[in-house]
Amino acid sequence: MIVASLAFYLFATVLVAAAVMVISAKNPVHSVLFLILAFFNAAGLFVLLGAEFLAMILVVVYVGAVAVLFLFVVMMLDISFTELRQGFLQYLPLGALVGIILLVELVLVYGGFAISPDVEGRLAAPMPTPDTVTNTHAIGQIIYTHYIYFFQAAGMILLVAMIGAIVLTHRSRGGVHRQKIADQIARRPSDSVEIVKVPTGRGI
Amino acid sequence: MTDFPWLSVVTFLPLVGALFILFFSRGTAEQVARDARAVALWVSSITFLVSLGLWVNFDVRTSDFQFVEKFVWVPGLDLAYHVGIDGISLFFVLLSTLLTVLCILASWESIQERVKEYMVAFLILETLMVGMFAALDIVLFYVFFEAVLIPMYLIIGIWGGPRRNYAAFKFFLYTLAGSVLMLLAILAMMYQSGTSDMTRLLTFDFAPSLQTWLWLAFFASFAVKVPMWPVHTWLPDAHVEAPTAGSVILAGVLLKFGGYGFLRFSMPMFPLASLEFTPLMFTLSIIAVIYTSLVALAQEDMKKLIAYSSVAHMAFVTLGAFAANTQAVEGAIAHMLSHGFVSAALFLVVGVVYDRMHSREIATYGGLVHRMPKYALIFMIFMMASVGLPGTSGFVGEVLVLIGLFKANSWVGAFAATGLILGACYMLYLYRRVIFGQLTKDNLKSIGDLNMREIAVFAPLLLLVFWMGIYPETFLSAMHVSVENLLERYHSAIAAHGAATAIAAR
Amino acid sequence: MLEIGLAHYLTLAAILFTLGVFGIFINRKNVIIILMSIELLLLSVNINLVAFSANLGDLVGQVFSLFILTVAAAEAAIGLAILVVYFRNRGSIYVDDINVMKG
Amino acid sequence: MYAAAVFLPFIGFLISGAIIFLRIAKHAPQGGGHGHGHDHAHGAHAGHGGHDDHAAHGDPSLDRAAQLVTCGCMLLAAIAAIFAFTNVVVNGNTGAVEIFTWIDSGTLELSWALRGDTLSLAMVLMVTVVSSMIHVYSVGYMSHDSSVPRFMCYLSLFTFMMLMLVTANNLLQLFFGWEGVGVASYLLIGFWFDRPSANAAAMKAFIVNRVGDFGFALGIFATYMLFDSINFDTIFALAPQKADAMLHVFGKDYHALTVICLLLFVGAMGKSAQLGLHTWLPDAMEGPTPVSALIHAATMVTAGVFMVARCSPLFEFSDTALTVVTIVGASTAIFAATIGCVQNDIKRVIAYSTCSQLGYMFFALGVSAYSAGVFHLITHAFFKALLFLSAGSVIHAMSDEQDMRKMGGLYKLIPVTYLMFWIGSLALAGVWPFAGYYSKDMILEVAYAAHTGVGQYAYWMGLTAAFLTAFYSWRLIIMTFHGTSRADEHTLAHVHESPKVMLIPLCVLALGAIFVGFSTVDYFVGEHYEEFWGKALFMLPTHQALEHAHHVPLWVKLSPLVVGAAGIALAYFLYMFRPDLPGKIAGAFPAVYRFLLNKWYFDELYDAIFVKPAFRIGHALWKKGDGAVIDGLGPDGVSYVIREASKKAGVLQSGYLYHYAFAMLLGVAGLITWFLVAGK
Amino acid sequence: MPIAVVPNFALAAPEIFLALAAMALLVTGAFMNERSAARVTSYGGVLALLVTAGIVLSMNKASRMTFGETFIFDGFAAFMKVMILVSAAAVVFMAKEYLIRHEIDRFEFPILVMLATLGMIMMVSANDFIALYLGLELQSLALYVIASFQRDGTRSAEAGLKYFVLGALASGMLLYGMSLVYGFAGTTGFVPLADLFAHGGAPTGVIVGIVFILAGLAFKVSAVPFHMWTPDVYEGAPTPVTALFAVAPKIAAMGLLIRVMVGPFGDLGGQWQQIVIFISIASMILGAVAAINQRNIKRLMAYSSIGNMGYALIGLAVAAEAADPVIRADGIRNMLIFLAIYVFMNVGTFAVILTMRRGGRMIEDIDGLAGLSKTNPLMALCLGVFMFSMAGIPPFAGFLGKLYIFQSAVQAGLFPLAIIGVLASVVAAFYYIRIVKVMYFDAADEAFDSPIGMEMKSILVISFIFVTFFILFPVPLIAGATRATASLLGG
Repeated sequence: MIVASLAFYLFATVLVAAAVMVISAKNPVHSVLFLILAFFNAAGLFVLLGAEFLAMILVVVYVGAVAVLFLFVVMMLDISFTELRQGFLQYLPLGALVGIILLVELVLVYGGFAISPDVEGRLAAPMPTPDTVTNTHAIGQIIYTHYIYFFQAAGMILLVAMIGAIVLTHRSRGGVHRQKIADQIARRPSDSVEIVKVPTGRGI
Repeated sequence: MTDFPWLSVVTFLPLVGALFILFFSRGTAEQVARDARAVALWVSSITFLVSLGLWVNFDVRTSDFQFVEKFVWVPGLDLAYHVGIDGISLFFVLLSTLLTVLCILASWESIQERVKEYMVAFLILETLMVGMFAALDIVLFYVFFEAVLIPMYLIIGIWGGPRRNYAAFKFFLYTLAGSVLMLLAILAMMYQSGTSDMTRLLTFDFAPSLQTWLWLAFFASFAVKVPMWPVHTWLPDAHVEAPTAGSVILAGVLLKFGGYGFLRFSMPMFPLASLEFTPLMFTLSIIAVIYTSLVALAQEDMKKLIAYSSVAHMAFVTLGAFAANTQAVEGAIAHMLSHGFVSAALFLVVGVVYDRMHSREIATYGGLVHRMPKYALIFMIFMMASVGLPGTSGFVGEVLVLIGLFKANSWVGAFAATGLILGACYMLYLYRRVIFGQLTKDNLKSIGDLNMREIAVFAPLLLLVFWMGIYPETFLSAMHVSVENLLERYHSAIAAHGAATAIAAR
Repeated sequence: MLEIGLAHYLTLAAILFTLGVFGIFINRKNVIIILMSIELLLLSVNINLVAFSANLGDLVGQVFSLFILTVAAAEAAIGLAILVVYFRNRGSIYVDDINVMKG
Repeated sequence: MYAAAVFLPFIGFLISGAIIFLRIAKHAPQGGGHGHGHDHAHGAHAGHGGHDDHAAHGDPSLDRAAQLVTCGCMLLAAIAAIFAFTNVVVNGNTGAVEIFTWIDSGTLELSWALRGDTLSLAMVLMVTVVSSMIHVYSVGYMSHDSSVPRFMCYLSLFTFMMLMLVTANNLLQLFFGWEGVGVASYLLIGFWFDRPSANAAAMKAFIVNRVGDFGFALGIFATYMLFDSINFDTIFALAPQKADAMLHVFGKDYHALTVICLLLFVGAMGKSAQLGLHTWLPDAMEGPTPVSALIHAATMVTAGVFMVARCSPLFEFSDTALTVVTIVGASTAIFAATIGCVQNDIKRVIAYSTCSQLGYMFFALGVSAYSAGVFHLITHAFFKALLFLSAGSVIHAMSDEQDMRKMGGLYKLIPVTYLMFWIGSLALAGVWPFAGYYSKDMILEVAYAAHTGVGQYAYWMGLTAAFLTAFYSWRLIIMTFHGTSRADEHTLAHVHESPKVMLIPLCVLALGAIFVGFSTVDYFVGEHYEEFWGKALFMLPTHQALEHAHHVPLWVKLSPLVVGAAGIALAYFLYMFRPDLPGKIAGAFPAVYRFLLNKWYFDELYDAIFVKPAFRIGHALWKKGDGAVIDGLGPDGVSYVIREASKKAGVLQSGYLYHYAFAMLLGVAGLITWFLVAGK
Repeated sequence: MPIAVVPNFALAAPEIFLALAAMALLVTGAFMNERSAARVTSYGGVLALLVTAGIVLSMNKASRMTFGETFIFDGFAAFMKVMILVSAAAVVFMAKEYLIRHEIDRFEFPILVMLATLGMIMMVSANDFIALYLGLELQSLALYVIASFQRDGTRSAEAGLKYFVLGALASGMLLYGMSLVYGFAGTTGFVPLADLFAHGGAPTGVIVGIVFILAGLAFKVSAVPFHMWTPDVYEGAPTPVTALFAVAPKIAAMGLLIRVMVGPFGDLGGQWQQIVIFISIASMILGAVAAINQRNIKRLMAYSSIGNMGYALIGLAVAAEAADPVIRADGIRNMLIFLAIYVFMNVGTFAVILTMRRGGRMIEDIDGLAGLSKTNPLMALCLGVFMFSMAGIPPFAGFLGKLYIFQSAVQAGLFPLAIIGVLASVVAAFYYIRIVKVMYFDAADEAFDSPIGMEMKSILVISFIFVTFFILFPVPLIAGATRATASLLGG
């Protein structure tokens, strides 16, 4: 128990610290790296909560893909970091005040936390005991059956993301020769060959 | 002929004419303009003639609504196309149809740009005006009441003077602001009574506390329309900038919406609140009479002067309506009619010289009688009618209002009667500066007198001014029963409430 | 204190959420950091959901969280794409520069 | 017959009106410059009025037609009036004519109708006769004017309105005529619309009259409030019942009839130019002289007297009202007479004289001697019209000169006019046996015989005024006709006696001024009083001034004659024999002289307290009230505020992402806070 | 837990069809040559959207659920879906010409619109928070992309960026709220939530969650204070995209808002009514006031839509008042009527804005309309009618919309809301009629490019006819809205 508590505090502390660094680091590359750190710690928390699958996904998908994507873009955009202006503290007091009020309110809400009665009866997917079914298995079992609709919808979202990314960033660069198969096949003699009758004695 | 849909024909004939002009005029700009004028004149004249049929077939012995037509329109809200007229609204319908003809005639030459649109706007305006006076469904009423803003806004804005934008916006927003509150009141009334049928609303007893609010909301709308002090300032601006015919309609008919509204809605539907607010109405109207008369005295612009005089004159209407006795109420209606003739005519009078000189500044003129004796005569007659000279229509309304008002409250009557003096001051002063004196200004030396068309515009108004001044019974007799009915309703509701509170007190 | 309950997680999530929001409006430097702040926001929600899920013994929270991760990935992709487009046009990603349109 | 007398002038008006437009049509303006008949000379002829020889611009045949029609109608009307008068007064028929309903609203039922009692018919007779004479006179007087038909037309209109006034059967119809004559007077005073002074005078006349009408109208309303009717028959019949009634007006209960009578009397004051509301009358002399004769001497200005007499059944029940009438009348009589003594304009002298004479009539009414007042009204109509027309003849002769200081020595040049002036002045001064003697004497006697305080006041004031009247009358005659001429030669060369068409009416009126008095005195105020008046006038049995007047001490009877003679003598002394004295006297009392010359500064006073402030307030209300306050707080202010708010909103919409995000955060935080703090 | 029975896919037929059609067109577009691909996907997209609408109309409108109660199809969903689909189709139809002129006529555009629309119709059928979230994100992501579709334009990119960042923040708030509700109630399904709150009480956590959810959804309907993105994005996005923003997502988000607020949280109305009233008032006022200074017509329309959403929210505020079920139902019904009319007016207006081209360049300045009444009277007439209608002047449709909304407010006794609403409408009328002024009163500028495309003309005519003559035949729409409401509330 102690171990779990200590682990929680460790992860939580690092998570918060990393999050603070994400938003305050001067160099965006550092920010991304702190973000990755934050994700790792969050994954640790997930494990503590028994959500191994999500923890794994977080590391694999987030750290492996998303965060790296961030890093990639940061590098690609080639920003001279020294020029970045500092306006950070200007609005801090007011912002901090509002943020802290919000935080306090949220925490207050948790103080009054009480799970509503008869929650058992309403649960859509009660957690199976880990002894019989693993977390991953359990999720897998419902996600393709019960939640097929969500699953498909998520697919559509990814499709949109794909189309979107292509539409926005894909450019056919000029000066690069490529095969255009459809054009090549559709080509007809009349498109490219011009038959010119040259009257004798006049030249072209 | 009772099956003949008189009212709908009168209401929608102009609209048909407007559509006809809109879709069937082809050719060069000149041809289109000529056709538009002709069609508009024909349509409005026929409409006027048909509307005379209303009068001919009108039964003066009953206070019921006549020529009633009713078709359910929106079942959910219980809205209906429900029209009909009684002795109070009859003449306003006729006034609208008559003035439209005159307006079209008066614009024959002065409007040279976008003639087609102009005529369409006027014909649509006529439909809306007639519809407003004929509506017996409160939402239908509101639709017509409010829709009038559109053509009028365009008329002021397109064909108006140099500050037309300001004036058009002021007119539009001011009146809109007033009437949206009325819309809320209408909705509240419908919710309370469960109907939008005015014939039923007229006899529905709203709770006294609610009446106060409803009355105030309706007041917001009608007071702006009338217009009452201190919400009158849109009127001078709108009048000054509007083209002649626009001012004519504005003064001749649109201002009557307010007076008509007080009589049709505020008094019979909220009698208790009306009684409660009578001192307010009196105070504001009295201020209007004196205040605007003094302001009129200081004017340098002819139209503005007449516009201010309209405010003062319409204050008599509100005074009369809320004096709540036979003479005052009949006087208020008669005064509205008379004001419809006279102020319309006065704006036409200004329009005549404006067409020639393109100035409304009083200082531009002087000594016009030398070149324009006919004009001077006509101006004189309408000026005297405006001043309320006995024998003209202005007198009948004014004296009836005052006589009733004096009976209701002698102080108010006395203050209102100062309008007799002040009105004479500013009108005579205007007349003197424009018409009399030597003709010294060079550009006036070739100004021409009225032509036949202009005389034709004034002739019916002249006739009416004297007719109504000398034999007003023609008009009064038709409204007697309806007015009595209105007052009966008003006083009995107040008496019933008095009795109820007396019992409660016991 | 040592007993780690739901409230601990929720508080942590609230702190993260606040930091995420903070990151969005306190940041004057760089749009990418804003995008990262959004990731923090979503992370806080995930922590919330997983904590609730564990607490309630209900898998729905985790499933929800899973979909949020999916969407977040898609969102990041599109966000970065838009950012690239923006950078190509303006040659800058200073937050202060993003105000051609205002009023 | 009766209706013919009333409506013939109207027909004349209509026809001559049509002629005006025929003329305009014939001389339709072509280009600039002199177009039609209304053109007047500029420059040298400016202010030349009726005599500029622009006849060329008129159309002689149409002018002639207009003159013939209007005069013909008037003469016929006068004849008809004589028959009607005989029919009613002598034969005792009821002359009432009902025409048609006018206004019918609730209990207010009015008809157009002609009232047929002695008072009406006497007035009709007087009006038609005097008016027809003046019509004829005008043919000559206005012969050189460029708008003859218009003048004739206005005259006829006026006559018709006056007839409507005197024949009214209800208060509102009376008011119709009342205002109608006001308009006609306005038109006629401003007849020479080229002259700014004429236009100003016309306006002033109308507006001052309107002030009176304001009171009159309130009086009518109060009457209706009390009696539920304003028909004369009804209210007169009910008046005794309501003698002690109280009326709740102006927040209090007042004695009903007092209120009504005082209000009505305000109207009479306006129309009859009584003290306070008299200022328009002298200015009205801007009109052509026949107008002054007809309107501002013989008829219209006496409408107030007529009205009070007409309403005698009401006034009788209000001692307060009668007292007020007496005081106002007496004060006006003396006040106007003082001013008359120093004026230099020939017409203004007569105008103030008129004002003064009207004062006499009123205080006669005030002591309940209605018949005496009306009697003086009738006689005065003749001799004052005569005086005015004679003055017109003088002016005509002097090429439109009105200032007596530029006249003198005319009696040889225009002897007939001189004679007429004498007759008129003798009548005015109340010298036996001229008409004025009978009526004025009677008035002073009834005032004395009233045996009341105000009666004594009226008597003494009247007596003093009689002295002054005689004085200024002969001052006028002497300054105009005697001594050496002070006119320039050019003018003097043109002096000529008026044509016959002007002299004949003068003679007719002179006959009236001589004979009307003693031939009718018995009927009006004498032994045939009862049978003559019938029920037209009403006196309470307790009001015995008229009866007592026949029994006053001899000195009272003689005193008017004595003071008249004294006045004449003084005038001769000062102006004939010691023409240097008046200037010296004036120099000795400069303040008094200026005070009188400036007409007690009434005009200046009104200008300062009414006219100028009205314009100033109007301007202030317009610019400051409407412009700054109402528009400023209202539409313009609101739109300004909204536009400013719009700008602020635009500033908030800064374009910065972090501001937007912050707004969202604020929104959420705010909503949650609201919920947590207040929402529960 | 039991293995779920095979779900009833038929209820999701419109979604499935649209998704398939989108993918089919995507494939088609990818393999065709660029020029014709754009045309094919454009017309194909319009067709697919309209067919989807047809499918919706043909379905049984009884209220039924599927996918484990996470998806609901009822009359309300059908009503909203038809509005969304038709307006999206209209926008795609109109967009073609614009896209060609701006050389962004890429075949992906119609597909992205279709996918966004798919997200929208999923939103209005959502019966579970996860379904709601996924639908919303599908819509949002597609919209982020098309907002920056003109990728060579600074403005478009900026619009996309702003929309994206703020949208993501809003999603975060929404999610946070959902997580709270889930945690405190133990479920994400609307049906069990409704059961849970049937007695009216709820833990504070749920209420705070509702506030967050409201904030997130308020962002989507651009209600104050979550509106800040709207003007900038409207201005920056390509005009057809702006047109889309003004209609379809607004309808969807409103539908979602109604679904969520009167569904699971319906019985907590007393708790959140204040919030809705607040954002409604704030939106009406800001929409009216802030627009006055605008010179850019797209920005103006942005503020106009903010204001209009404020009016629509009145209906929701009324629906929160659960005292009288009839009034409650009327509130929602009147809101639907209002929205339908709003759609027509906006589509028509944007059709005009899309034709504002001079010398090949788009005109966005309001003054560019100067003298339109002379250069193109019919278009001026149409725009004039739309403006008067938006200002709520009878006899145009917009008047009836406002009439119905205010009727509800008055019936529910929400007088402050009603009074502020009508006064704000007066202020708003100022800028609407200012456009009329520019067209009719001002001196004529150069004429716009002509001819106008057939697409624009037909859309313009249809909206014009609707807006003008709606007052004569309001019954079909009212009846439809009544049925939709009944099906929503009847269960």
